[in-house]
Amino acid sequence: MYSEKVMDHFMNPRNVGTIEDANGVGEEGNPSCGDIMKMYLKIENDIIVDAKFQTFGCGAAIASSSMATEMIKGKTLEEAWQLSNKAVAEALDGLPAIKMHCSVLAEETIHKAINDYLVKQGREPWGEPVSCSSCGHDCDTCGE
Amino acid sequence: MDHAATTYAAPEVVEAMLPYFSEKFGNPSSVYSIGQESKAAVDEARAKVAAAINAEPNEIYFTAGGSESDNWVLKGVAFANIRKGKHIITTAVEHHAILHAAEWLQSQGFEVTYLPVDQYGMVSPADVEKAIRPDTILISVMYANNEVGTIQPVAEIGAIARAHGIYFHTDAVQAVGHVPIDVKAEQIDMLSLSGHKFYGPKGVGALYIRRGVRIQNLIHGGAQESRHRAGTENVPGIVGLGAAIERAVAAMPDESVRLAAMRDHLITELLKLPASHLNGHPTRRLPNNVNITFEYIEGEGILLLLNMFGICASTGSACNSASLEPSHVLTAMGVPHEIAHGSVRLTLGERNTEEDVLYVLEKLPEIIQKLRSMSPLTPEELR
Amino acid sequence: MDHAATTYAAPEVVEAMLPYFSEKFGNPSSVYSIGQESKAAVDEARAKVAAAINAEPNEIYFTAGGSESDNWVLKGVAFANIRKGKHIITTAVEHHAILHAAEWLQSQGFEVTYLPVDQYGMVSPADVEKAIRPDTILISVMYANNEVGTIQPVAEIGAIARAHGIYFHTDAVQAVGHVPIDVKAEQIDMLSLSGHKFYGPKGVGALYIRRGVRIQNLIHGGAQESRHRAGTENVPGIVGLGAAIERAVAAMPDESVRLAAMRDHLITELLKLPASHLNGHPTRRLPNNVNITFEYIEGEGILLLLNMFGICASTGSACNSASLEPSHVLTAMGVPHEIAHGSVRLTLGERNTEEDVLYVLEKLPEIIQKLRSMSPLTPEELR
Ligand SMILES: Cc1ncc(COP(=O)(O)O)c(C=O)c1O
Ligand SMILES: Cc1ncc(COP(=O)(O)O)c(C=O)c1O
Ligand code: FES
Ligand code: FES
Repeated sequence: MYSEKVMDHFMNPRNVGTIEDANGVGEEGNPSCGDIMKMYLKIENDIIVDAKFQTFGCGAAIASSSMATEMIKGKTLEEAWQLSNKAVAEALDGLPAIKMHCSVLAEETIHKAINDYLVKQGREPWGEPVSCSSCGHDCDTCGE
Repeated sequence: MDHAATTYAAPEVVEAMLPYFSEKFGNPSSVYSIGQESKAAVDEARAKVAAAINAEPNEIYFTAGGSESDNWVLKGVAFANIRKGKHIITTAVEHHAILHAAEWLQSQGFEVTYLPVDQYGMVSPADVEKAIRPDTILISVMYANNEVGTIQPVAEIGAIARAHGIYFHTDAVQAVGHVPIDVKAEQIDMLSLSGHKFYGPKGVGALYIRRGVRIQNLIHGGAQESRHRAGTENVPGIVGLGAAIERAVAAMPDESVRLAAMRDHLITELLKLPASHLNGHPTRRLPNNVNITFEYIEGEGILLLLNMFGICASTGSACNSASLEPSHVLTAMGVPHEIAHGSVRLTLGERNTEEDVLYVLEKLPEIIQKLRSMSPLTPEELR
Repeated sequence: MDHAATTYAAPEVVEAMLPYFSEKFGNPSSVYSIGQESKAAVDEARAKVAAAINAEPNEIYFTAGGSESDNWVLKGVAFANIRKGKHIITTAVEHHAILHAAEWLQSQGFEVTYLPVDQYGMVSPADVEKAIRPDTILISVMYANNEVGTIQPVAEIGAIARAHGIYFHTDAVQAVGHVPIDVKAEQIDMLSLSGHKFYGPKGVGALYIRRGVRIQNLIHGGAQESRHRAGTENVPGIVGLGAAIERAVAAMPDESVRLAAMRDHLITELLKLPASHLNGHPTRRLPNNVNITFEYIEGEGILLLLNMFGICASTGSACNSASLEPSHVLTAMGVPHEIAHGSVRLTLGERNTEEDVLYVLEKLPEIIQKLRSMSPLTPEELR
């Protein structure tokens, strides 16, 4: 059910761990399936110079965290904010429909971490995180 | 090690089925020679199934599997006994075939009591008795749980049901062929079983209905199965079911001891890992079932990594893998959601050896460690 | 020559199934490698079934056969559309799987109109239209009759149903694999089929449900078949069904011509016998169906004697052989009871040759003559 890319990022996840002096930290959990994702960002001049994650979740959640942290490293905050769950899923050569929300979780966690950084800087946060239903599925009926 | 989900059909079972696909393909309900060969084969299978649970052959009806048998019982008894009442007693830890059929009956105006279980997944016979009302028409309690392996106090519940004149059904899909069952001694009125849980074919099962039970049909139509279950008989499947059940019952005395020893070896060693807990009853459990929760991590990750090493396992029930909800069984046993997510079920089978056990014991701790090191929930000392 | 009752499974069909009993035995609903092989095989079979009737793969649900499919449609549509109404239209000549499910629904407060047929067993589309009421939720008319082979005006009825916004189901158990079917062109919303009518395995069938149709489940439980039909998938059976339907559809253009020629040869010659009548439509009939009534004698005698010569046949439908009532189909066509009893159905199959036809034409007249000479009803000139 998982692509080779997903399995690769699940088996050999990139960027696992924490960053001691992270200046943007985000944590997001999906109560419907009890998974939790945490991201640590090191941001300099609004550019993400390092990103790490810890994830409690399924294979898709771990692979999404790994891919998402890879994709935002070296990006500006604006670019990282624009990274959609669909882009993460596509970079993983797709996710099963019932697992799309795991990529949503990665997008939300990045938004949380960026806002954490902005708030710590005394700046305005950039708005509400996307909701779980943004991928066009409803968590209860994703099996369809 | 996922034999509770499904098994292969044993080679001798397939062998027994083969002639009924081709030269002996007749319709057992037809009156002439080629049909009669099939009929004799179906009757022989019926006798084998009956013998396995101490029923009479004419109390065995073939179905397309455990789910059909379960649905048949709930809906068939409900609609047939509506004059007596509309109340059904079951448990919170049944298979979804029972639970969802019961929910459907609720949508039709029936009332269902879902009995709780204790921390080991056991139903209390006293709770069963307390739940009985004048309008109770059916008590359905599974024989053994498919996720945690807990064996219910079936005989006690059977005695209570009989004393109150209420029908008692047990979903024995996980138990048949694995533990001895005697429908007479245990006062069971109806029992569901399914071929692919004991090295028989998929898509064929049976329902035992004690003579005299009032039950309507689920599948109406032709006069097959003494007019109780319509549809051209799946002759090869039925023959395979008969061969498989006979074989499983013959092997049971030795095989259950062998499996239980491996089971206990796995449990003892895995519980030595920190923050791990056994799910299900410590002693009253299926000989092949190991179900352990590892805190701070999620079951699917464990399964994927086990799979990399060629080990099949499950988290919750395989039937549920399309759903993202934590196991209703663990939830009913009071296991918190986050912890329920980290459960792994290993179910042993006839081709497993002590070598396989040692291999799991080599790989699984590494996997747990790897996933815990990635999890935000893991306490520092366990990383 | 009783291929409408059941067929053997073709050797290449059994061949295709075999690996799924043993090495590829995984549970398609489980997420890991061995299960994925089964899943791919099930999906491939689904695509083949869909292609055979011009449906989409996700509109095909596997069942345990024609009877389950028929019961599912009637009960599933009835309970799901109760807010719209409780009226169902079907015909007097349906298979018992439809008729008895409909009767059960009547016991639950639904109303059923059983449309009459003409002397050829045909339903009139005008009658269908006249029977429609504001509370009609389902029209179920079989594609081809299992006893007399009459092919119903399905496309016309489909158009009427669609125009009135009413679901249209057809029991195509006898038609699939024998005549071309296009659910889109014929505006069919649901269609039942069964593997063992076209050289596939017994105990496996399918229901096509057009996307968007409101229908409840018949077998509740696990999330199999996109949550619409619970039960561990009968993977070997499903693979066999897929292989068989693909094979039947590929063979159809030539095979239906070949069979129809043999059919017509049989009919022409047998009607030369005195006091014999064709049952069913002279042209709109299944290419393999011959159904003839011989006055003054009783069908079972004919069957027994044919059987002596190694010829299988049926009188009425094999499903009914446990019942002693004259065929409800012939009765609905206006054939008087005494005469209905003397009907014989011969249904040709792929292994039959012109030689078999000649053999029947040699034996059957003798048999008729022998029985007539014993019958008190036979007029002097026919003895
Ligand atoms: C028209 C028709 N419908 C339904 C059925 C039932 O199919 P099955 O025996 O596969 O359940 C049959 C076959 O007996 C049939 O001929
Ligand atoms: C306890 C229990 N009941 C019912 C079933 C359903 O059986 P089947 O998949 O054969 O329909 C299963 C198996 O999944 C089971 O474990
Ligand atoms: S983390 Fe729960 S499904 Fe992916
Ligand atoms: S399942 Fe939650 S967003 Fe798709």
